[in-house]
Amino acid sequence: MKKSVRFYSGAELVAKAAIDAGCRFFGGYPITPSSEIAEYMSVHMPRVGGTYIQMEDEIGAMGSIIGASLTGVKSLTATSGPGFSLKQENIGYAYMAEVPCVVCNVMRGGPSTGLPTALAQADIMQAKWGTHGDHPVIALTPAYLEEIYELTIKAFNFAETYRMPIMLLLDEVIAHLSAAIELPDKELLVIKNRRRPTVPPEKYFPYDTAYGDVPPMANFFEGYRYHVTGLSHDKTGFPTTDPDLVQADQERHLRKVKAHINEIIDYEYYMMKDAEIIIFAYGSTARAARVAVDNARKLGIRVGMMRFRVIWPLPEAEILKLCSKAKAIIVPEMNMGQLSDVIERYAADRTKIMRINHVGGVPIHPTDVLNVIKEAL
Amino acid sequence: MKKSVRFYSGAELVAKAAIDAGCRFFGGYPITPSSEIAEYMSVHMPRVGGTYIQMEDEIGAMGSIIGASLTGVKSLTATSGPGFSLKQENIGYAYMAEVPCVVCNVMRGGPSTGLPTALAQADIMQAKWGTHGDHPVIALTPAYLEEIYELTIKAFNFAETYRMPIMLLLDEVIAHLSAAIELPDKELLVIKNRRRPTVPPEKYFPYDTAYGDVPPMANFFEGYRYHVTGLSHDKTGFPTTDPDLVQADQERHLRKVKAHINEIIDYEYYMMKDAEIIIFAYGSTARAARVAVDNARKLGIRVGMMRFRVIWPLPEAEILKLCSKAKAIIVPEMNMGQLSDVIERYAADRTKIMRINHVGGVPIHPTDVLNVIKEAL
Amino acid sequence: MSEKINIPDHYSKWESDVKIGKKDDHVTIGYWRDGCKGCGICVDVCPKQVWELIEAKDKWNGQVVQVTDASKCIKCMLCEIHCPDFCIKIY
Amino acid sequence: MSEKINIPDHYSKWESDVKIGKKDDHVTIGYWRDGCKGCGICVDVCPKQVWELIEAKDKWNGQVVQVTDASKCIKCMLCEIHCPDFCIKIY
Amino acid sequence: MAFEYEKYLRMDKIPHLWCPGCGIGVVLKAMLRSVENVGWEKNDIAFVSGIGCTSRAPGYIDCNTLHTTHGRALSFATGIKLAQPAKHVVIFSGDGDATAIGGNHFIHACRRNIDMTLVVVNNNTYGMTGGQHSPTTPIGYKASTTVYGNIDPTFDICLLAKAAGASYVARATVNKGKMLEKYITKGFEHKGFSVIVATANCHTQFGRKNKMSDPISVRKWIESREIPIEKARTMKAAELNDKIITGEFITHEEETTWWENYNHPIHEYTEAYQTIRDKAQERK
Amino acid sequence: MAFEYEKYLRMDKIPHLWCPGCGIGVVLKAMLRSVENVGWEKNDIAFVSGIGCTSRAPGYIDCNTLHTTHGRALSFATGIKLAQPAKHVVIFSGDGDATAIGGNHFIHACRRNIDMTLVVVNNNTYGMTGGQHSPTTPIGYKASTTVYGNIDPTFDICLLAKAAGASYVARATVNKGKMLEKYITKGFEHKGFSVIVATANCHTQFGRKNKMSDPISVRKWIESREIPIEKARTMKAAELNDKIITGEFITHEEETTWWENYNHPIHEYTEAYQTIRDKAQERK
Amino acid sequence: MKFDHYEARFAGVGGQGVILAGKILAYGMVSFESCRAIETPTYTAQVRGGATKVDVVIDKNHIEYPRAENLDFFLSLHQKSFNIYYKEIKPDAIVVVDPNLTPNVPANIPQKLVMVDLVEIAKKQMGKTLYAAVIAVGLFAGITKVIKESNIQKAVLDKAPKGTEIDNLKAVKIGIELGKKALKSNDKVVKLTIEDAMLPDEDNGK
Amino acid sequence: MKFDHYEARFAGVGGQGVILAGKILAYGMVSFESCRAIETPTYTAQVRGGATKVDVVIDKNHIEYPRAENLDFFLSLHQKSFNIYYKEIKPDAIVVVDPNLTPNVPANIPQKLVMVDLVEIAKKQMGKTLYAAVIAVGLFAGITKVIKESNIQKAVLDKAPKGTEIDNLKAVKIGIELGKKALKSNDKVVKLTIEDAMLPDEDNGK
Ligand SMILES: Cc1ncc(C[n+]2csc(CCOP(=O)(O)OP(=O)(O)O)c2C)c(N)n1
Ligand SMILES: Cc1ncc(C[n+]2csc(CCOP(=O)(O)OP(=O)(O)O)c2C)c(N)n1
Ligand code: SF4
Ligand code: SF4
Ligand code: SF4
Ligand code: SF4
Ligand code: SF4
Ligand code: SF4
Ligand SMILES: [Mg+2]
Ligand SMILES: [Mg+2]
Repeated sequence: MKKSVRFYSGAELVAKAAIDAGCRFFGGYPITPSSEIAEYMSVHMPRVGGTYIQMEDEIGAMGSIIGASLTGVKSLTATSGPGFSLKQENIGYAYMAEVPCVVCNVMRGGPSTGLPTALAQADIMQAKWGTHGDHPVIALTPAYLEEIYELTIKAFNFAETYRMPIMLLLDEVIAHLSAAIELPDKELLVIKNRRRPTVPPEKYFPYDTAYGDVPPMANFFEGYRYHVTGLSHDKTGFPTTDPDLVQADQERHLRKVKAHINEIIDYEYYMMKDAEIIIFAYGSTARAARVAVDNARKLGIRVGMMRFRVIWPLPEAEILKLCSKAKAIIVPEMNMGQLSDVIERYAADRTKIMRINHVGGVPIHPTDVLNVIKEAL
Repeated sequence: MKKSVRFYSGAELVAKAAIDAGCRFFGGYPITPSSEIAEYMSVHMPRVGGTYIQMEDEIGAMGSIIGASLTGVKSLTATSGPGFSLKQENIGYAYMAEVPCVVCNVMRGGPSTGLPTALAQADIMQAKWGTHGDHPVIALTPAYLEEIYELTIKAFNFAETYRMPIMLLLDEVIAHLSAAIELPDKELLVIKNRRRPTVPPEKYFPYDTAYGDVPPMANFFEGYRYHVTGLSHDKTGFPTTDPDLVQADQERHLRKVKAHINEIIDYEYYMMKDAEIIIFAYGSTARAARVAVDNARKLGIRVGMMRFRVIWPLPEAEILKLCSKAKAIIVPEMNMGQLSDVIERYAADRTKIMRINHVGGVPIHPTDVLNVIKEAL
Repeated sequence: MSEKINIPDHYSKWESDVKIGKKDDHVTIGYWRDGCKGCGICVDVCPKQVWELIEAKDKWNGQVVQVTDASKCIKCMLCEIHCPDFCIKIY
Repeated sequence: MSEKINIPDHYSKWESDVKIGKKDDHVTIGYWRDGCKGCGICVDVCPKQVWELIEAKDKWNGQVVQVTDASKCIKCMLCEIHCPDFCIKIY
Repeated sequence: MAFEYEKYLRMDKIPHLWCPGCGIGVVLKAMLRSVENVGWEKNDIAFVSGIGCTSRAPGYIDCNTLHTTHGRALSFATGIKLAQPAKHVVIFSGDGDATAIGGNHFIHACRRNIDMTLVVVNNNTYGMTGGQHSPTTPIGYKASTTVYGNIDPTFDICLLAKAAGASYVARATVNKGKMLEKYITKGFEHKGFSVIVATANCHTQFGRKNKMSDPISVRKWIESREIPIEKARTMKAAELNDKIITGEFITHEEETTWWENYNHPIHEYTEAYQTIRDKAQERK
Repeated sequence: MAFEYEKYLRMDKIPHLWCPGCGIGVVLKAMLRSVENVGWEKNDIAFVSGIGCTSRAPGYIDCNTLHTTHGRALSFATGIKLAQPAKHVVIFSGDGDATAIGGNHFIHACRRNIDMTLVVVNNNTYGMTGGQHSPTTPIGYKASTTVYGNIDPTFDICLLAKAAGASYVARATVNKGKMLEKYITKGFEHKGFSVIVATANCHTQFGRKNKMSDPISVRKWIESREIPIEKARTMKAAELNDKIITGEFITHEEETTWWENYNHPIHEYTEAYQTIRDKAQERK
Repeated sequence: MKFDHYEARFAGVGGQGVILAGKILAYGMVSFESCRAIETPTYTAQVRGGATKVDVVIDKNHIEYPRAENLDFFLSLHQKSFNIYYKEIKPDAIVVVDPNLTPNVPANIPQKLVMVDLVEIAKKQMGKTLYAAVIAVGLFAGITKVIKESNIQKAVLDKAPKGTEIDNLKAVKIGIELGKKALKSNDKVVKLTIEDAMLPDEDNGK
Repeated sequence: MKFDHYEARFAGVGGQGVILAGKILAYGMVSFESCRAIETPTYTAQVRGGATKVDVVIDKNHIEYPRAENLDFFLSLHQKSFNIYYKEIKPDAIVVVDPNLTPNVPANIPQKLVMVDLVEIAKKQMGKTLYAAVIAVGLFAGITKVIKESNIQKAVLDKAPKGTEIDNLKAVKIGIELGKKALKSNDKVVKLTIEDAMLPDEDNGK
């Protein structure tokens, strides 16, 4: 039936899911391979009464979405490597001021201008540590088109639930891939919105921990005239240098994610029950790995995969457990070993870790993984 | 004797050491608590025939030092958290184009504007992962005024030896501390300079691996008319998308540090021979830890410290060894546990790890460390 | 702008009947000593030398201001407008 | 600028004696077919219709140019200056 | 009669952190009077700033206030205004914040002509970080980074704003609080992007390094350089290098020649964007 | 007679990657002829660019060439020139590179008046990334991000450069290769910061989206909008909104009124800095 | 044709529109052949004249690995793209090139080679070289039978910009006929020229 | 005085110049007393009027922990800085305040408390409140004897900007005398006023 078929590219799905999640502001600056998201938004935002703005640079784009979100409008920006680097200062501001928003990075070959049109997963660690200072991090790494839609919605939900910027990391293949997919019924989507104050303005504090680690958020222009700053602040939102308050606040920030880690971590086990060899993977490389697992299983090899839909925070306890029992660990990545480095420390002398690292733009092929599986035996 | 006494602040020593290392270009943008370095340079650079320029922002400052270095002039920039975030894109460029330079970050309380005048060690991980894509990293963390001088010289030497930007991480105490110190005899300083081409221009390739992992570098205007780009490039310096070349080049980049790790890693053992409890520390917190070790020893506690003068790369093998034998590990840091996270993965279920994390600007005091030592027993 | 006199309690007050141009008028000068940083701008801008700097041991720069003679005031508002610290109110 | 004719070998050449204004002159038109992308700018800018577009199966956009009649050239240099691809030399 | 600043201030934050006599307070006051003049509701105003002494101002104002990152205030403000075009957005920025690190957002905000008002407090220095030279520190003057005398040429922020496309541009100094109020009020009333430059004294940093360590002497120094724009227009460029030209640089109330003002603004941005929404929704 | 571009080109990189008929090639050629005109040694020249189609140019030139990050070319160039004041530094930049993301470095380079030359190829679009609208895409025109017609007002890059302090500013279009050469040559000869804007056709991105998919039609479109500055000066702003004003905007060969040019340049920067070095060394 | 999994690659240089060919095919397979299909384009920095390609992976079931790995069909409109993207091709695949723009095809390639003057045909028959890509997709249908003739026509129509439907339909039909001719031939190397590019019916003889 | 380790803190608000006091003292100890000394300032955002302090840690040997932890001497020129920085002070330390600017000192502090109208003295005797910091450093020498009178004078001279040497010398001398007076008194709370701030010799009676 023609009407039910709709082709979507990954980039389009980010934009579409954002709109379905209630996003009504997009501030961007073009960069390959993320520009398609901006282009889609420039067409569709005005259709839904929202706003698309092309800012003068990525710094401005990041600033603009924070501003828009403060007024209660869910906001998105999208970029790639160099632009992601430029956004870091203002991303830090969003963490500090606890402004919900979603930052999509369609990763390309780095460092620097690198391989602008090539597939990579090179900004995994930057998504966690790119801005100065400590802060919580949630970063999602979809692998399938359907999952782009699902996880983009989830990214907005996380942003609203935890009052923080959320990193949505696509690799170029996933963003540029097109296929016909079926989207979930819009009526059935679970859309979260920031918790609103229940008290009158006189009683409102923008960072009031009386309500838990995620304080209710008033929007600008709604009568709650409060102050927002990137300086360390107390519950009133005004700067403080009181060491105890600052310490407590930073601990609370990290706790927003740590205390809800079970609601946030998101991974999939594939053929793991009896697996001796374990693959850790995410994004498009996980799809190659999955084929490799299938093929290896056909050869009778007991291999399984743990695939991260959310790469930060990692389910560290599970990883440690797996490292302790696995005969070998394989981590295929389109970078020089960013997740591998993390996992290797758990593996240390417990088990051997084998890396597959492509950075030349050539995707990791199922046989690349299969070969390493065989080596691991 | 009056003449032999000279007070220096940490900030001044960075500037002075840079000049003594041959630095003749400083491009900066003021930011607390690093501005003193710029101010010193604005006075002293013209005295030695060099150049001080205050750029329009940190991005420009980073660009300017890369440009200057390409002409053969050793270059420095200095900044703090927010400025360090802004510099990340161009820092990535320097890695990619292999331009020697030194980036000093006088760390302050983050994230975002945070605590601008407060002591912190919050950008340790950012120094490694702040820019997009993979790249090698060398980051130094002096703890004493004398060491600031020594390690700043070393930073320039590393930059020239490995053709890459070097991160010099000071914490605010160290930068603002003043004391009278004796500087090493200038004649005795070991100053390294970039390896120059030995072939005539027609035979020169700017990224020629025939000479090892660190290709000789011609300076602009010396007759070697070559091309420099942040795109992935081949040995001629021109863009390539050949996956094998790109892969090989990225591997070479990481190898510049990995293969010389023994010349680069730099740490100090203190009271480690019979230590059961081991402290890992760097920067000013290591000084508190050292006092704590002394005091604990007086109580008969077998505690020792491993202090990192170079924080990246870490001596990972040694750390693993220590984690395997230690009864407990203590990591005091002026952040939420950035080094601790790394070490914790080694420690995992081998030994317990105890963290001391101050982020409110209050320094970690020897008794803070001592208390944890006692707990660890 | 409120026309009625509404000087907060913590303001000192000087009142006087004054003649401004040809018109009889009344002036109330309010001054908030705690807020005053003794910068002296009011003294400088006042065309009628209504303000003067005086010693104040409790201020780190050792000075504040006071009104010499409210009746000299012509209500030009210059002092009120140029005090950077919200310390002067002229009615 | 070199005065002597120095057209690289891979250039096709058209030569002709021409009259420019009142002066007798000689023109050599050089053209580098491999470099030409068939954009047609030379055809457009030439005031004398010296250039024409022709079919070229081996170019992805199917066209290149050629000189119709070198003797019409007035050496105005417009084609040389505006060819974006270094394909034309007029002597 | 006396103005009730209390109505607009967060009185628990007063006295403010500025030095005795700092010019920023004078500008803040002119701005608050302008809010009263145009009669905006406090709930409907967002005051946005970057980082710097000047940028601390929003903290004192009882509105929706946003203290952003250094130089980036205009980009946050752009997001706010585009998301809520019916509300009022005012940006308060220092010379460094607005024209050094923030220069790009500055020229693009001027270009876009979004209905917001930017007030730049130009104190010729980076006050907050210790008096380094800014893009407006005059040639020859001292700063903590120009001990041999500054050689960096300066911006005329007003001319830059005009060339970039701002549709209302004016300058006054802290010596003339009433004039400041008038221009800021006109800026608020103006439909489009307005820039008001307030030349102010930072005696603590700029003054002290240039033998003017008290507020009065910097205020007098400013006064001695003021030239009304009507007079300046007839003067030679070289005569005006060390002058502060005050007045309205562009108002868009009258027709201009291209040379005076190429960037004749086509439309206010948020209104134009509404036409895009209408178009997009028609086509849907 | 025919110009020997081969002398300045890296012939193994030719044909270049630009589309058939792309205007950038025409500008590059004018620039190479200008190098010959001023007689600079190839070893003494650095060509610096950012990212974009335009910014690929240095790769073709047999000099010291530097392809930096998007928008930042001028800052790298500043480092080069200050470190080696005796050498020649030329920056080649697109409209997006120079005035969108690079706008801040642009205005500050103009302000500093360092003896360098910036050539901006203005093709009214982001060519390389697929034709999104740039700060010079005319109102009403289509781009991949303005399918309903662009509403963003544009910069006049020349007026902006002038207001920011550049001391030589001119514009020509790719329809007039000789005029481009003349201005670039004058820019090279000029002591101070010079900006030459070259209006160029990007038919592939800008043209195609606006019913001009071949080079000739965009070239003709440009031609139809060209107005010489002498004429423009006398015209009303509103009449010139969709025009391309060509000619010299400022030369500093004659005295100007403030209104024409406030930023009368005080000195060339590297020379002024040498006086600072001299002073500093005296005092030592 | 019967298949469970099929992979096709259309390669060329920027400006030839090969990406569109991939889009049309993938769309057609999904919309009218109840297959799954994904389409992944590859770009390079050069906007016009730079090597580019699109891979279409077709499967009766879920497609896990999102890249082509064993091509059944490879078409190249340019030597540049042939050089870079002639890889991962099954020995029994079909290779199609425009011999004018891809003059250097190694003599010993194992696959069946179809040489068609696609660009010339597009220019002469359609007036625009851009139609080469649509002709190519028609040729694909004609020679591989992976998609029904009627279905590829429907796909082209759905994807054609408003106002260009008739021309696009014509182009795809030309392609189909070329494909059928190539299929008929049992030669390892088949050459087709403008002579072969006549529509069988109404347009015939034009 | 005999000591191995000594810690002093000068606190005030921005603009009072207390940082300079720390610099002078540290410099003097190192230059003329063959001690080691480090000096660490603390700033806040408020340029004028914000709490600020400088710690001077003095030791006969190497100083490992670079912060003050057990203050032997604490001086505050302002209530703000007293409130924030009155901590880490030994019970037997000396506390000095300007009572006009630091009116609220808890009655029960264990330390010896010296109340001196430092700012008033500076203003009246020196013409500028800024000299309060130099007077303070003199007072430190006079009361603690940690540094010799002659040495603190040398230190002040070396650190004084050109042209201000005479005034600075006068200020430090005033301070020394004040310090000596305070030292003489055995009261737990000593009050010194402008009356006490006369120089013993030439300036006396002025
Ligand atoms: C990214 C970044 N760079 C630098 C700084 C440091 N900084 C804070 S305020 C300031 C300059 C302030 O000058 P101005 O904007 O003129 O404001 P003023 O203090 O003079 O009012 C600087 C450089 C910063 N906070 N962030
Ligand atoms: C930081 C960063 N942001 C965005 C990009 C993507 N990008 C590359 S070129 C370009 C714009 C090119 O436009 P212009 O400068 O006008 O050059 P043109 O291609 O038109 O010659 C953009 C946005 C990038 N490379 N880096
Ligand atoms: S209102 Fe005018 S006259 Fe009256 S006190 Fe103030 S400045 Fe003086
Ligand atoms: S202007 Fe205000 S703060 Fe200054 S002295 Fe007068 S009243 Fe006090
Ligand atoms: S030189 Fe002039 S006349 Fe001759 S071919 Fe070229 S454009 Fe035509
Ligand atoms: S202008 Fe040059 S590239 Fe274009 S058709 Fe003529 S010769 Fe060929
Ligand atoms: S430092 Fe300057 S700008 Fe800042 S508050 Fe003081 S006087 Fe004002
Ligand atoms: S896309 Fe435009 S600017 Fe880029 S090469 Fe093609 S025509 Fe030139
Ligand atoms: Mg300022
Ligand atoms: Mg462009």
